[in-house]
Amino acid sequence: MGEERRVLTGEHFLTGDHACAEGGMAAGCMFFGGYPITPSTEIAERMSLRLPEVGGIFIQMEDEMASMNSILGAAWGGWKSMTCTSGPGFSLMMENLGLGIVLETPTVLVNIQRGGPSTGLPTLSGQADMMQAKWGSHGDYEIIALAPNSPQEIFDHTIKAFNLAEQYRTPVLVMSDESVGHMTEKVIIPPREELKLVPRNYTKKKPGEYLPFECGEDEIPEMVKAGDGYKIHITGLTHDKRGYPDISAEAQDWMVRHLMNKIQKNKKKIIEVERINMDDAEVVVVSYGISSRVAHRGMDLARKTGVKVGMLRLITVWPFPDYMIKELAERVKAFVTVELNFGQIALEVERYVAGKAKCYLVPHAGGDVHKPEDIAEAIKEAAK
Amino acid sequence: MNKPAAHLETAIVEQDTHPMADLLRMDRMPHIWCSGCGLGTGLTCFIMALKETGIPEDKVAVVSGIGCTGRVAGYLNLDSFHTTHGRGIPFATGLALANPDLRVVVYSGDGDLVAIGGNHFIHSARRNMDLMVVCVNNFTYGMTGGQAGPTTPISAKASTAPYGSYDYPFNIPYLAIASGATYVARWTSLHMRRLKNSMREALPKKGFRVIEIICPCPTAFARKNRLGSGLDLMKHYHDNSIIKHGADPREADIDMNGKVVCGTFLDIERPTFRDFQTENIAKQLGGE
Amino acid sequence: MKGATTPSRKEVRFTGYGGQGMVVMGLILGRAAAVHDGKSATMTQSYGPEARGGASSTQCIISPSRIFYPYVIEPDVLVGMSQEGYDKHRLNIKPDGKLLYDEDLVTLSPEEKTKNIHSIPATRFAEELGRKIVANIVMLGFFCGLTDFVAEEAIRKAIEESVPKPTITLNIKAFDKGKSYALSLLEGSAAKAKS
Amino acid sequence: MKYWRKPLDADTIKVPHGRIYVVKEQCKGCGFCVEYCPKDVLELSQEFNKKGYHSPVAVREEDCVSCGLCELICPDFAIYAELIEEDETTEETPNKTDKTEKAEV
Repeated sequence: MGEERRVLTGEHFLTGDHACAEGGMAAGCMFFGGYPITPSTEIAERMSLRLPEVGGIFIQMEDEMASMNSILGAAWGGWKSMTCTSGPGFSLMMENLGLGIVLETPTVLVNIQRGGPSTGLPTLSGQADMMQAKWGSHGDYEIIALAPNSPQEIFDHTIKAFNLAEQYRTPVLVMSDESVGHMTEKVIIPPREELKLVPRNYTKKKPGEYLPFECGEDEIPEMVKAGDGYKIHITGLTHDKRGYPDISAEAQDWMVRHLMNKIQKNKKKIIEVERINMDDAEVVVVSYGISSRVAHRGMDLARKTGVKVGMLRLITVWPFPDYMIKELAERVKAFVTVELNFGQIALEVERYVAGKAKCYLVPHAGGDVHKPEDIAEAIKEAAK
Repeated sequence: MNKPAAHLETAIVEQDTHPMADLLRMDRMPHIWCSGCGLGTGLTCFIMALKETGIPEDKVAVVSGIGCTGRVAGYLNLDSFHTTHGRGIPFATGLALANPDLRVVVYSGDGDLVAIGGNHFIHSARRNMDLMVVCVNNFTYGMTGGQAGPTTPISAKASTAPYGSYDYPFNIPYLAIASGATYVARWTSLHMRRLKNSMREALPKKGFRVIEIICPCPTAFARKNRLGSGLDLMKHYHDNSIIKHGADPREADIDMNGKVVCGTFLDIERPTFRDFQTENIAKQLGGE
Repeated sequence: MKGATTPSRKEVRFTGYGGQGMVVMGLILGRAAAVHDGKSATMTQSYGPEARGGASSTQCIISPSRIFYPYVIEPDVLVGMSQEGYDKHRLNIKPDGKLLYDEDLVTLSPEEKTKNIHSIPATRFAEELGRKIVANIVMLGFFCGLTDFVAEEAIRKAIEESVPKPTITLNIKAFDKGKSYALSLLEGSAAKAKS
Repeated sequence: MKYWRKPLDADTIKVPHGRIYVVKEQCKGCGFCVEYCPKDVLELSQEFNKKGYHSPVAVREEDCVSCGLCELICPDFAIYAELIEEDETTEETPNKTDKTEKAEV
């Protein structure tokens, strides 16, 4: 056993959850701290089997607060780390997602969304944590969140999430859903040498020269790990570039702007979308995750009746591709947002459409997916 | 109190000439702790103990939660992490597992470690995680003005217990031992040498080690309970602490007027979380 | 065999009780199509808190191209291994679709309108083979004999990869049993048509 | 505790001597060192430091045996004692000359 077991190159028939775990493995994850919760448990199960094969550590923590903290600790110990959760567990992770953001810690948090609020629908799908992902931890921050819609994508995007985490020194969310997590499809795991992995950006500076939150134009600070002689101090308090607490409005202004800028300034590099049938589209369906696959059929049904409809599938949900919506709003008639909630990303769409086109939402409380016919009806209504 | 001396011939020196200056972030001194607070005494003992062990400074990391004791991480010139309230132990768990060369010390207060972080404390003890936990117990939430905490003795007054605190406090050595810790000691801030020796003993050990420091909080706890100054509390410890190594931890409850049982309650070995990882799991994988 | 499969989207629903191996059937069929037959396949399942005894249903979509909508719209084949599953889903079969069922476990409705109906005593055959647990594989063999959605060799490979190693021979026997029973039925009906 | 007799080897044992250093601006005047110095060497000064605390002074420094207790008990890293080597007692302590005033012995 050893590193040769890390990447299981080949064609597999995997659930989204297992594909996610394999994505973590392929990305170089060495540490998983988690707490089982349906429907994300299979990720933890797979990691408990796989990590010891490469000398990594799986630890079942006592709760989700501990899980989130443990992966932050592991990252500062020098390992790539991840956790996964669902529903109430995501709420419990919010506190220390904030810590991860403020400490600018590269790590990956996967949320296999289920129906809520509260215990809600443990075994059934939902997409109602999308705003929580952006606003759920207290205070102002920017986050990167990806929304894969198939087991193959959850594999690919878990790797991508690790890469973005290293590139931008920040926690990255994979916001999938029960439908994708529990769906089984072909997953192609490429040969190890074809994987594009971003290594940790360790500083070349010497102890004494290095400041843990100092950064250049790109706003991305370099990383060190504990034990290398840098004697860093980092704190969840508002801090200066040295990492020392500085409880002043000025320090707060610098730190929060920096945290926001590092994502916002780089968003055109981060954001990824899929455009389907967009060449002649007069109506644009905006969707992500499982809903995008259901909406695809809705779009096909509407196209059969002659409606010129296309889809902007969000692969990156946060940062939100505001500039794409703004640009489309200048030339299309209407937007139809399809998601398993009562209007979360739909609000972002409306915000950037800013009255320049009609905006529709096809709401759904979760527990199932939309009826494609309902989506087709909404598209036809929007095309009028 | 001694009356002020008439002459001033003592050598007055710069702060960075202090023998512990190398392990302190002198650019952050003086610290925020109040006059008469015992936290600094415990930290002095820790620094001395660390020096005596000879463990390289680069291989020690300190993790704190928040609160007065949480500031320890920020004052030590080591790799140090000041996390969120109660979460020092799980953060340290990841840190220690990812980097086995590090000796990881969690240094935090009673509210942080056994109230909001109580679940982490008992589970980390259960796993016998390789962490040394220093729990400074001053019976209150000092930084925020003296609210009742998980160790506030019965009848003690607190800002959230103006009529006296009437829920049972934790007995930390008993809690730690029952949960699976392998080294458990308690000292007061007055037992500097013994505390330092305990820390020196515990630092190189494996497994989950807990050292409780009973510590005066003159500003919040003592004032609300009319217990006098920090010095008065030290005198109280002098008169009321009993050293009893190997004592039954059930006898170590602390109340407002009774004795404080100190000593090394437990010092045993049992396999740690990492031992199981490296031996049992590795064996199973190797056997395939 | 690859050339024998039809090039359009096919939908299959397996229904039964938890513990009968409905999920395994979906996994094997999907794996066979996706990994060994050059197609796309999506397998989804009903999730409930109970592992055994409750209703269990698996859906499998097989297509030569990328599958967007991952759920059954109208199945080409409904496989009924329980009365409850059959009752629940019997009205949702494509007009020219097939109904396959275990004749010891399912009694057809007097109003059953589906034209292509095939039954097999899958569970009894499995018991005769020594392990009731392989009833699902008997049924899969039966399915394979009556459809051309996925190449037979692909299914055999997928079985070998999906079942515990010591049970491969038994499972292949079970598959053969179902397959040959299907072929004998087809020959029987062909002979009947001739006479 | 008092010795009930003079130790037999008292003449051969050299009693160590210490010099006391105070980081005046770091002191918070808690009085721990004054109270617990086993040789009763210290008292609080009448002067205030910048934060308004009375820091300790060695009023009987000749009695200091450099036991280190003041350094250990001080919560503010504000006091320590250094052992004076026999041949050094009348000289200035090296490295300290630029920053310290010489203590009166």
